[in-house]
Amino acid sequence: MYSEKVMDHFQNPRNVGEIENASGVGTVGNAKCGDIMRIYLDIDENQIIKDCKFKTFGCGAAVATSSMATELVKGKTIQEALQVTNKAVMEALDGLPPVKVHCSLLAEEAIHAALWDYAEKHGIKIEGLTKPKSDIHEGEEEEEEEEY
Amino acid sequence: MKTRIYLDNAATTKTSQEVVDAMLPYFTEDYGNASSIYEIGQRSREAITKAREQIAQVIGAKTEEIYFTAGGSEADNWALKATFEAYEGKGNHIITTKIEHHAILHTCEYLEKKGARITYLDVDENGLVDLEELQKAICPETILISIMFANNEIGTIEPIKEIGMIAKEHGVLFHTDAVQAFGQVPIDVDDMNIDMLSSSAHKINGPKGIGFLYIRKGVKIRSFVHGGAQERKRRAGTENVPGIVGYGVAAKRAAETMEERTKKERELRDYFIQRVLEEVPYTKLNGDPVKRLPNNMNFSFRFIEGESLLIMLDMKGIAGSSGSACTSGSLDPSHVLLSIGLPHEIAHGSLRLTLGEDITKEDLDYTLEQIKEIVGRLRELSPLYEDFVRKQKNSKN
Amino acid sequence: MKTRIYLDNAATTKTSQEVVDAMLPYFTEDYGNASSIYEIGQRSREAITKAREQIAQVIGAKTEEIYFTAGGSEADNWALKATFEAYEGKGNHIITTKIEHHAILHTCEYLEKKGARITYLDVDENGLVDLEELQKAICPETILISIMFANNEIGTIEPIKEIGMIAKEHGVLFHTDAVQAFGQVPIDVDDMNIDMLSSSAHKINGPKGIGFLYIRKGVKIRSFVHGGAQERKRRAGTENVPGIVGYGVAAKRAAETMEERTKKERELRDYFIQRVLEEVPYTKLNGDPVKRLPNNMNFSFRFIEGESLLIMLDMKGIAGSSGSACTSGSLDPSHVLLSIGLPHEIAHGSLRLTLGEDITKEDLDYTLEQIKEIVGRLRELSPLYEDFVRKQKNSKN
Ligand SMILES: Cc1ncc(COP(=O)(O)O)c(C=O)c1O
Ligand SMILES: Cc1ncc(COP(=O)(O)O)c(C=O)c1O
Ligand code: FES
Ligand code: FES
Repeated sequence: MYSEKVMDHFQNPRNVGEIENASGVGTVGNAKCGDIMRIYLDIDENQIIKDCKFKTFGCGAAVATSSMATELVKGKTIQEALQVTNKAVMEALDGLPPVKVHCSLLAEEAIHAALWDYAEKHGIKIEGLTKPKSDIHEGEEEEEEEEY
Repeated sequence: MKTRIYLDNAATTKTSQEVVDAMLPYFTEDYGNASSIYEIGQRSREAITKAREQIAQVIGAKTEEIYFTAGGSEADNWALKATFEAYEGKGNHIITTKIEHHAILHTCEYLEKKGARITYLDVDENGLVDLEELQKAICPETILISIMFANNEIGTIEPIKEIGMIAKEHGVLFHTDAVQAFGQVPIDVDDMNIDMLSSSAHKINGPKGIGFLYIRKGVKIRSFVHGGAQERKRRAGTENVPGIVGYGVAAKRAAETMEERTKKERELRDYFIQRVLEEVPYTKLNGDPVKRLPNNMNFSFRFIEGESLLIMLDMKGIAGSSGSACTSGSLDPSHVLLSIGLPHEIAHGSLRLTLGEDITKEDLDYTLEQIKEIVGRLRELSPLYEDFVRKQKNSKN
Repeated sequence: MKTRIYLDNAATTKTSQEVVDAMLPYFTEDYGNASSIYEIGQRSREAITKAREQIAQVIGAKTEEIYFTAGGSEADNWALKATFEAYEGKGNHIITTKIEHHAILHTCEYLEKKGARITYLDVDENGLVDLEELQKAICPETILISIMFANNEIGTIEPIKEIGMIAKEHGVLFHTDAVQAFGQVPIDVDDMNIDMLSSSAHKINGPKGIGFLYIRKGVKIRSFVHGGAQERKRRAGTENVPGIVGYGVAAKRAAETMEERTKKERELRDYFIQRVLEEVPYTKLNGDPVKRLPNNMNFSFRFIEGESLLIMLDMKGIAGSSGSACTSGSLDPSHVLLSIGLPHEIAHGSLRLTLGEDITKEDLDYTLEQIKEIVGRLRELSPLYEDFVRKQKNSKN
């Protein structure tokens, strides 16, 4: 069901944990499946993400995408981190099964939420970042609802 | 890693070698059409008759009251849809529960579109229906009560004899989905006033793709699959002779070994439940502790999510299943766990382990060690656990 | 006497050893639930995917258009009942023929009670539908044309491609019961504009109790068996993994051997037909002599009754079948033979022999000798024959 990369990141998740006094923390939940993800960012004065940690209550895909997302944003600038979309995370994991696409959205949203928290704490505005929803109801990838 | 410890026997079981051996001649030797006149077909017919007897005996039915289907789902669909059609002159009201299998629930939803009125009874925190609620729900339009014998997720055994009595007193038909109960607990359709009963072979070490619907003589029944004259003109389709033969042997075997097997299973079950509850903190047993299928164990581990737990157990060679439905095409948590009152996030962290005849105490000890370690690791990952620990710390300060 | 010459392959076939061997591991080793997440279930899932591919290929379909059922009857029931429900907004008219299998005809009768209007097309003396009649029958309320690919009794192959064209031109769905044709004649659902197609494994040396319904993508379809999320949420029930695997192997095998096998069968068939017509007086071939299934031979022997003939053949080790329906729960003679214009008493004296892959010329020679002798003996017994002979004598005088 899952690719080898997904299984690897699931079994050996990178960057698990908390950051004391983090620059930004974002927690998002997926209303669809009830899963929850939290991302901690440590951002330096040059707006570079020096460290990133996560905690996830969710399925295998949710754990793997969190792990991969933290890897992808580490060392990046804020602007670069904004480019880490769920599609980028999925690609880096060699894909996810269709019913699991929504799990990768959690990772994207959690990063955005953490960045939003950082921006609010520091009274700055990040170009291209809108206030993330804490509940994700994505419309895409929805299977056609038919009568049975 | 190859599965070493298979603890998902409520989903499906290994077909026992004895069953396979009994089936084999009907593939390549006695393969004739059981409805035909010639000698090779007659051998098929005799084999079907024998299987029907073996099965009827297990539930105290007459052989001609057993109708073979393609499995439990078809039997459930048939019982509900055909009763709704045959008794539309009497009424359109059906009573069932919130914790039925989807084969019942989705069929009920379908019938609602066709004009049926369905009462879905609540269950208590152990999964038991309330007999008074049932009594109150019955009205003159009630044509059928369909309540499962035992629940497939939490293992709770419903008070079937009492339900049968109530149904009889009110002159309402009683169907029970006994897919999980057949071969696991004693069933007597007369003593329990059961009018229809569904079962599926692959749950009792028989083959997949074969089941039956018991229909008491006298119940007006319509066909569900129309066509040829098989199954007393009630269920069309060339008979699945090997499947039927295998089912017969599996049923006979299940009945013969029931007492000893379930005694052993109950012991193992209770041993394991006790150890899990003692050794894994923040854990809850789901389902009734006593009125429970001998092979069912269902736990909620707080702060963690079921799929992750399942996959990690799988990597250790242990196959279980989860209340989390991420696996089955729907992302909603189990309707059964929600019905017994679990909050979403706790329902999500559930694990069902169901014993089979080969499972030993050592298997369970190994499984417990793995669960302890994995639950620990997943809690380290869990933001819910983090919040919980923080809150506890704060409240101590 | 043990059956030595099995000539009832249109009823059911021997499951080939290769098929059984492919099925076996899925009973006792890879028995996991295909919908589950763990590794042993995944092996089941992969096996199902492979079988789906093997089958889809035979008819030029996409894998996700193949939905497994318990057999041909369920597939037929599903196609008709679900189309009737899903398209009730468009109309209630279904066109079929008088010579369909009971799985279609009895389902149509059922639907008539639910408000469907059914046109049963006539066929000519060879069993062929008239395309002009079909055209004329189509009206704005027509939602479905269901015409069998090849007839199970007389072997006539219908002009499916032309029917598909007509259906397409009129924007009407086209279902074909290909239970007898699948694996015997080339089928291409796109080229032939087939929207739905039924098939059953046990007709092509696969196991009993498994079939499929092909449903073209885009066709609105409702479930027939409601419940779990199997078969893309369209057909509930734990997957019959061994059955599906066996079906896949049987389909692949049938496709690969089709050309050579049916060439040989056609030769044997025509050889036998010719000899019977030449050597047994007052005998008629039923069905089209050319547009005919390669393995089908159907004769009417005047003045005799089919059941007696069958039993006597059986005593000589030959298994065939009869248009006489004494065997199938009804005493009416075959509706197919009546539809092609046979009078009752001639329809009663019919014999269907259908070839399988092991049948040799020697087998047929032996069969012919037995037929000659038995038909002779039965005619000696027959008052009809006596009358006939007397009449002939008188007319000579
Ligand atoms: C033309 C035709 N349709 C449908 C069926 C029904 O198939 P099954 O008996 O596998 O349900 C058969 C065979 O019995 C058949 O020959
Ligand atoms: C209680 C219950 N009812 C019905 C079914 C459906 O049986 P099957 O999958 O054999 O159709 C199952 C198992 O899946 C079950 O556990
Ligand atoms: S995060 Fe909910 S199913 Fe994956
Ligand atoms: S005489 Fe026996 S069936 Fe007609």
